[in-house]
Amino acid sequence: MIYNNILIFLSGTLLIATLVLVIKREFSEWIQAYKYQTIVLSIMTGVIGYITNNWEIYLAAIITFSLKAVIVPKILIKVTEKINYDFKNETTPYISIRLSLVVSTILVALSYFLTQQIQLGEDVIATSFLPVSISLLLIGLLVMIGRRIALNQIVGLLILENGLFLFTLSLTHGISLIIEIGIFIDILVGIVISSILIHRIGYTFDNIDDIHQNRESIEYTEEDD
Amino acid sequence: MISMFEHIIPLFELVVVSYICGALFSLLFRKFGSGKPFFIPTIIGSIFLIVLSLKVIIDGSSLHFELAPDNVFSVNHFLIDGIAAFFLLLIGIVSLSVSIYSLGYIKEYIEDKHVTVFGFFFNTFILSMILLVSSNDVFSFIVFWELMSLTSFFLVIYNHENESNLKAGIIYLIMTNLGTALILASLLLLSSQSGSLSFESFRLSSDSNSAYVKNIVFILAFIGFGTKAGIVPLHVWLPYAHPSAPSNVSALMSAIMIKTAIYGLIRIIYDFSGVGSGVTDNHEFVWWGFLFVTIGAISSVVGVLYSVVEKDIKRALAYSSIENIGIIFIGLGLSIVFLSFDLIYLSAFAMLAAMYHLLNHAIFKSLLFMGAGAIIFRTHTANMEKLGGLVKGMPWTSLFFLVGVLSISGLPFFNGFVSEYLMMLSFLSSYHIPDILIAISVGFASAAFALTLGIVLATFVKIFGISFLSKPRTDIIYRIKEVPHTMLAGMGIVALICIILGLIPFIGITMITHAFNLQLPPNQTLFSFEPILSEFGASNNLSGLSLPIVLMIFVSILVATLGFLYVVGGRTKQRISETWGCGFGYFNERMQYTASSLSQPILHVFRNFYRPSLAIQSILYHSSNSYMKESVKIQISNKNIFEDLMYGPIISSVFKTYERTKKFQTGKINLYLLNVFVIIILLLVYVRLSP
Amino acid sequence: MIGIISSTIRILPESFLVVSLILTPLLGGILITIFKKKKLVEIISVLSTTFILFLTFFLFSYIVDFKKITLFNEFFYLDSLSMIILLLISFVSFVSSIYSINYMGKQYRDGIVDDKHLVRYYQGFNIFIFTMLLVPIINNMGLIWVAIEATTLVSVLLIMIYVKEDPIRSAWKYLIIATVGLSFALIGTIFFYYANIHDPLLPVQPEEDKINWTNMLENSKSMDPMIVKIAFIFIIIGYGTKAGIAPMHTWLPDAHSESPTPISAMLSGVLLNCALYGILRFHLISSGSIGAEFSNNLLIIFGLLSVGIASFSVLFQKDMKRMLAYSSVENIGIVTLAFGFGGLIAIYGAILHMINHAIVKPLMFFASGKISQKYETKAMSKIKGIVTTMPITGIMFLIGGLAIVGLPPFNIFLSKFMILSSGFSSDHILASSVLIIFLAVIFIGFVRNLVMMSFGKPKTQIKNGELGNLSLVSMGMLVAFIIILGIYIPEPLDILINDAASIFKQV
Amino acid sequence: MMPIETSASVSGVLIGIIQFLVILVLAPLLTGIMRKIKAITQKRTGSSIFQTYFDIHKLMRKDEVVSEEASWIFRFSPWIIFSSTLVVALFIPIFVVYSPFGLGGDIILVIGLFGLSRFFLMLAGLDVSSAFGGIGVSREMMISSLIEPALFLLVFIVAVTYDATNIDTIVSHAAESSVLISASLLFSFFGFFIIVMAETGKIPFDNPATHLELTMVHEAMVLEFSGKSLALIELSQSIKQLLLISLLINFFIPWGISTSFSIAEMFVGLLAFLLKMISLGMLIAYIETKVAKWRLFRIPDLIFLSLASGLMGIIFLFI
Repeated sequence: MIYNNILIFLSGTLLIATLVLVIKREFSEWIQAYKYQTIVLSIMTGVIGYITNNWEIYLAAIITFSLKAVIVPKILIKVTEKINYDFKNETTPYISIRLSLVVSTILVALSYFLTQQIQLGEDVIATSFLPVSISLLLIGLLVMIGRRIALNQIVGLLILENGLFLFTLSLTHGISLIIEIGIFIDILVGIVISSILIHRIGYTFDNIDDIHQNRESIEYTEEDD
Repeated sequence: MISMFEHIIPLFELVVVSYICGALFSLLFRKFGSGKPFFIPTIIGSIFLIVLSLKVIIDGSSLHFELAPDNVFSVNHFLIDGIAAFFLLLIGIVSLSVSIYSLGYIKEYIEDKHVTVFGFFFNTFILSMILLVSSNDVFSFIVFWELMSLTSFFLVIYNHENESNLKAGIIYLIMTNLGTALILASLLLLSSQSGSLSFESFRLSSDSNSAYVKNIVFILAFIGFGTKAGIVPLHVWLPYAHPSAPSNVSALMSAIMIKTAIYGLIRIIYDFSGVGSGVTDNHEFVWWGFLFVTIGAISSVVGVLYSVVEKDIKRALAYSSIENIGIIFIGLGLSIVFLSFDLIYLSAFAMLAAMYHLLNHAIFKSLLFMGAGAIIFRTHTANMEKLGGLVKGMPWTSLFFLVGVLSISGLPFFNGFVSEYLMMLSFLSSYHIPDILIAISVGFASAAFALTLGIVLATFVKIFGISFLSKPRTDIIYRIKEVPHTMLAGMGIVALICIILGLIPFIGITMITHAFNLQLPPNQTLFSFEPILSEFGASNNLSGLSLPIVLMIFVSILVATLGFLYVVGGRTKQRISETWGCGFGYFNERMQYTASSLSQPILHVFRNFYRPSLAIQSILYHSSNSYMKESVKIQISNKNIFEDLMYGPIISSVFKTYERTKKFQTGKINLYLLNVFVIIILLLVYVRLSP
Repeated sequence: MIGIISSTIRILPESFLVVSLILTPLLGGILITIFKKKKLVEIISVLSTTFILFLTFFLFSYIVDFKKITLFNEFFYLDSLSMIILLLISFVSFVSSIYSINYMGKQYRDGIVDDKHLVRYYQGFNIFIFTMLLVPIINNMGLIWVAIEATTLVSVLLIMIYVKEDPIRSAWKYLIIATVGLSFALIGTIFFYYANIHDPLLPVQPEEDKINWTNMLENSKSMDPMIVKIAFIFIIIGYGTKAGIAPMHTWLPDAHSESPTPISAMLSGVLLNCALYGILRFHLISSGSIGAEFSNNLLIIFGLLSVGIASFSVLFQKDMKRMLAYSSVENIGIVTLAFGFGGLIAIYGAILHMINHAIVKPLMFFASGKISQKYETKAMSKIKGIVTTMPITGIMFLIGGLAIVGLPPFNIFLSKFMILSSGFSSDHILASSVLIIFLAVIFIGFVRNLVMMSFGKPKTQIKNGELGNLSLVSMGMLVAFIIILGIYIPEPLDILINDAASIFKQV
Repeated sequence: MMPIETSASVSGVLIGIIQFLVILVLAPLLTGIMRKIKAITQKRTGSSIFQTYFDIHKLMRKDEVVSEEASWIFRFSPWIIFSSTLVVALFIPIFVVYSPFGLGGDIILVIGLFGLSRFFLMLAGLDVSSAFGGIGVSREMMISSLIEPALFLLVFIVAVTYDATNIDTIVSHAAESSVLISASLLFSFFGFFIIVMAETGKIPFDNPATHLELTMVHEAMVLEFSGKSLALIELSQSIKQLLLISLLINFFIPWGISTSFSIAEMFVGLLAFLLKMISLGMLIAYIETKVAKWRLFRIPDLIFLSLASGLMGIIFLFI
């Protein structure tokens, strides 16, 4: 099983790329890290394509590379150009970077633990990539939970999305094309919409914490007619 | 004669149709006949209802009806048995007199734009009560129960522009809904045992239910129906809702609506729980009766204590309803206690007492509320401190009101006396109870009962004395006129019934025995009243000396005295003069005792209960001399211990729960995501670890 | 009556009906983009929804007779359950489109939206309908996920119509949380798919039609129980987030209260049901595979949690539309719970409740939209005497409110009663009792505010009078349904619900 | 349930009427005697024991002054008060226990009739709208509402002990029984004595001899009555006093009372009754001289004492 080592090596690389993503604070640095992660992911896709000998997966690899490593970073950089520095850099996250690294490693362990019971049979791709993809999902969610500024929610979301992609691919070896295209379009539109929102947030709010304002506790008094 | 038409006239359908007509006419003919279309169908319907229920009671057979086409539950059968007929008769009598009364009373509101709504809800309210009492499955019972609450709620907030009425309505609706939730739970629990929603199946399966289930059903029903009945401490809505409603509605609510709760309890206890059927060990249910007696005693004392210090007539009457419901509960409780010791005749006797009191309360409380309505109709206030001297302007109203007052005070020759007599006899027979502890507790309850009666007398002396007698406290009363004839007729009917039931209790007793006998299968001898009927029955010797004869003796003594006095004393003259005012020259209405000062000694005696606080504000002529005062304002306010000690903590704990749930809604997207994160990890770990 | 119509329409092939059903809103969107005139745009949108409604009725008569429709090599699959969702979508979007004319017209006159945004609103409205229509008729579970995700994106755009702080804030939360949630739903879907194609002895063989619901249901017996369990957890959390099931409901009060009123109505009335539809489909598969107990328990727990949290949140609520949004959480919770109870009556009740809620909640939102336009506030403490200022709206609002707390003779009482009685009779006595308590709590919160708003003395500066007649028409239709369904369930609907419930029974 | 004697005869009715007349005649005398005893114990001469008769006779012939505020209630109430008291008098045994008047002789009806007369007295007090009326009524409201439960408990004990609510049956059972068949009767007696003191307006409860606003209860209510009305009120007050005392006597110390119609026994019964009445009157008068009038708000303490002894009695009844 020559693939086994390659696959494990690749999963390790992906996890490292993810951890690098987790420690980044500045948005521009982060975009770079995301690019690297996506490139690793595209390579993995290619390998899966090679193993399963399925042309659709090659196509998916190309699409992933062009969409996530090229278009999405471009859009995000474009959108955030004019945004205030405060809105782009995580200075005081809810969960500190160190802690989130620790938690991330725990989550990786947890995802191995959780997927252990699933009987995957002889499928090497699934056995090596499924835990990784689940941990990517959880880490993505963790990043979203831990980061204060709105832009970094997108960071987490994108990690999560990558995990999702890997998950789909590793488990099904290429779901039908129409679904994949649907998923891609959804992601793209989602990113576009969130960029628009980020843009609006950028000029509507004065303070980053405003996004967290709580409607529930707003008191209606007689004076504010 | 009635049974002749049995097959010809579909009475039940006619009743329903008349009330529906009333509701529709109210919406259609606002301008026409100044409110007559609202109530004339109601009057007709009530007469049909009285005939129908009398027929069932006299014939002694249950009637089945089907109304609507089948819905999803395909259970819309109505059953009128003896118990239902008894309550229907009450509804019929009260709604008849109240509708006649309303013909005149509606003039107070006829100018309102939304008076049509009043007529609509008035009719639907009564109709929903009728159908509630006749319903024979859980679904229709709950539907009509809710409809009854809803329609009465709208009637309570009829004068909705007044904020306090709105609050009263909300409290009412909330409390009644909490009650409904429990009732629903108890009925559904029963249905889960019997496997069907129909009451018939409850009856069939009543013996097979375990005592555990029965106890849960009972406690749910007790709290649920108790809320509607207004027992302490679930009574909080009642003193708000009854005064807020227009008086004819208060009459309906107090006289019959809260009785439907008693109806429900009787159904659940005697019909669906198999108590007294001989199959289950009755002794297990002694605590039910004990609970009834305890809560009843507390309710009656608390109700009357609040009633006696109240300044607002309608609020005082509302509190008095709590008291009377308490008395009815005591009677029911005694009946259950006796039953659980297999003292079947005594149980029947206590049941009779309770039902007689229920009947009486429906009659005299509707009379009193109508009387209060008549006062408000003319003076536009229910505050006793502003009334007085009405007896001169409104002689008939005051006469009828006096009848009501005498009845509710339980004085001889009026109906209240009969039921209180029966209650006292039930208490006296408690020495048959073998369990010493329970017997002694019943003895204590009898003390509470007697205390209630004592204070009731004081309350109604105060109500009648302050509002009808003495010098008018506002100018408007000097020019006051008697209320329209229709209103007087409405009051007159129930006043007459008060006297009839008071003088010839045989009628009421026979009716109740008939009605409640019917409910039992033939092999049971639970309600047979024969042994005590001789107590009042007309017999040919002195031991059967009945109330009419005592009254005759009373009158003859009166006449004899009159004669004697004139023989001995000779003719004397009467001189009309000013009341003696201690020699001061001018006597005015502010020198009289007020309603508050009249009840002040009682307030003082029970000050630990009322916890009154006194606030004195005095304005001085000059700040240097604190003895020369320009005016002094004294405000006495009582703390409501139930609202402070019981409902306050509940509300604040609910508020705390709200604050806790608000933590889900912090506005921070991170925490929102954390929810998702935590829940997914938890579930996955659970599945991973579970075999 | 329906028989006559259906026999005349039977000439049309069902494939035509389905395709035109999907294409109509798309076409509407395109036409709106072309014309851009306010009047024309309004007419187009009403026409498109009317046409959709008609088509749905024709399909309805098909379904009642033939129980299911399968088209284009099983690409489209309609059975009674999807028909119910379809019916709700088309009906609610129809009334919303009528209501929109008055509502958005007022916003336009007040200068809150300009021409550009008005056109964008109607475009979005039509596309939103399009995406929702896809959900119940597609057989492919992957594509259903795509469609549901698409509804999120379109509805986010619709919420963002108002360029103000609050809408942006809530749109952002909605987008992020719904996307995260739906990602989990996708994972669940893939897991199910994997369970379907997976055979431990053979290498994985992707087959396209194995992701179809019909196929999954057929093969559900042979699925790996462990995978199914994990998959269903992902599904219930994923779609549950979208359906507003607690504790993932947190985005909902913000999003539903800040969007334009007709959209709130659509979100609450239909979109939640669409997401729930996703859960139900997988619930069926999971029940077929590992028995109903696992998924039933999950549904009961989540349902109760939703009702509980929503009921206490409503208690002291100050914002009218937020209160309604929480009430949506509550009702979705009840539906979920009822599906969890299982049993024919419970599921009948659940479906009925779904329908009833989809009728009542839009009415409440419509009325509250008009009320807040009239009083220029959403704060309930400032709203008094609606029945005096706007008699018809006020009475309708009152009816809606009384219906939603479950008072007879309105429709929700019926479904709530069915659910409760089935809960008691199906050994879920504890859950049902807790439900009764929560319902009482929500009653308190809701009714207090409802009564205080509807009655009382309004402030003097507010003039009496209704705002627009068309909106009254749309609300009147809803009120009519509330009362009719409260007393009597029409036979075709009864058949449809029974069929849908029997789908659950067969598994 | 309650054993009721069913035989009836003309003589029964006759005896009832005779006893009634005896009460009517004796009542003012009792008042006079008690006043006299009180005067003697206070080292005064006091008025004649027949003074009450003279007073009533004089009042009957006087003209009446009626307040202009008064309504028909005020005019009627003396008659109602008097009649209801006399109806009670018809049913209460004095020296013979044979008047099975069924419900008429029922102790609960007696309480009810007393209630009726009190009710109208209070209404009349309020009707004239004088402040005195208000004072009297408000105090009477307090006292009577507390007396009622105490009285009922005491009656409860007696009725249960002798197994009847009919007064005559109770008395005949009591007369046949030995001394103090139950400890609870002692409590009942004690409580009943307090009640009698309160109801008849004796010191420490009330002092009808003075017209002092601080203390008066009964006199304040009847302040506006004059002429025939006042005569009726005074007379009914005397009768009520006698009735209560005779109830006390016949319930708790009934021995000597006649249980048949033989003239001799009846004579003995009458003598025994007079003796017991006078000694009880002396006791009361003695207490009145020994004790000072209590403050108004301490009166409930005394009544609660009676209530408590009633409750104690009930406990002893069941143990």
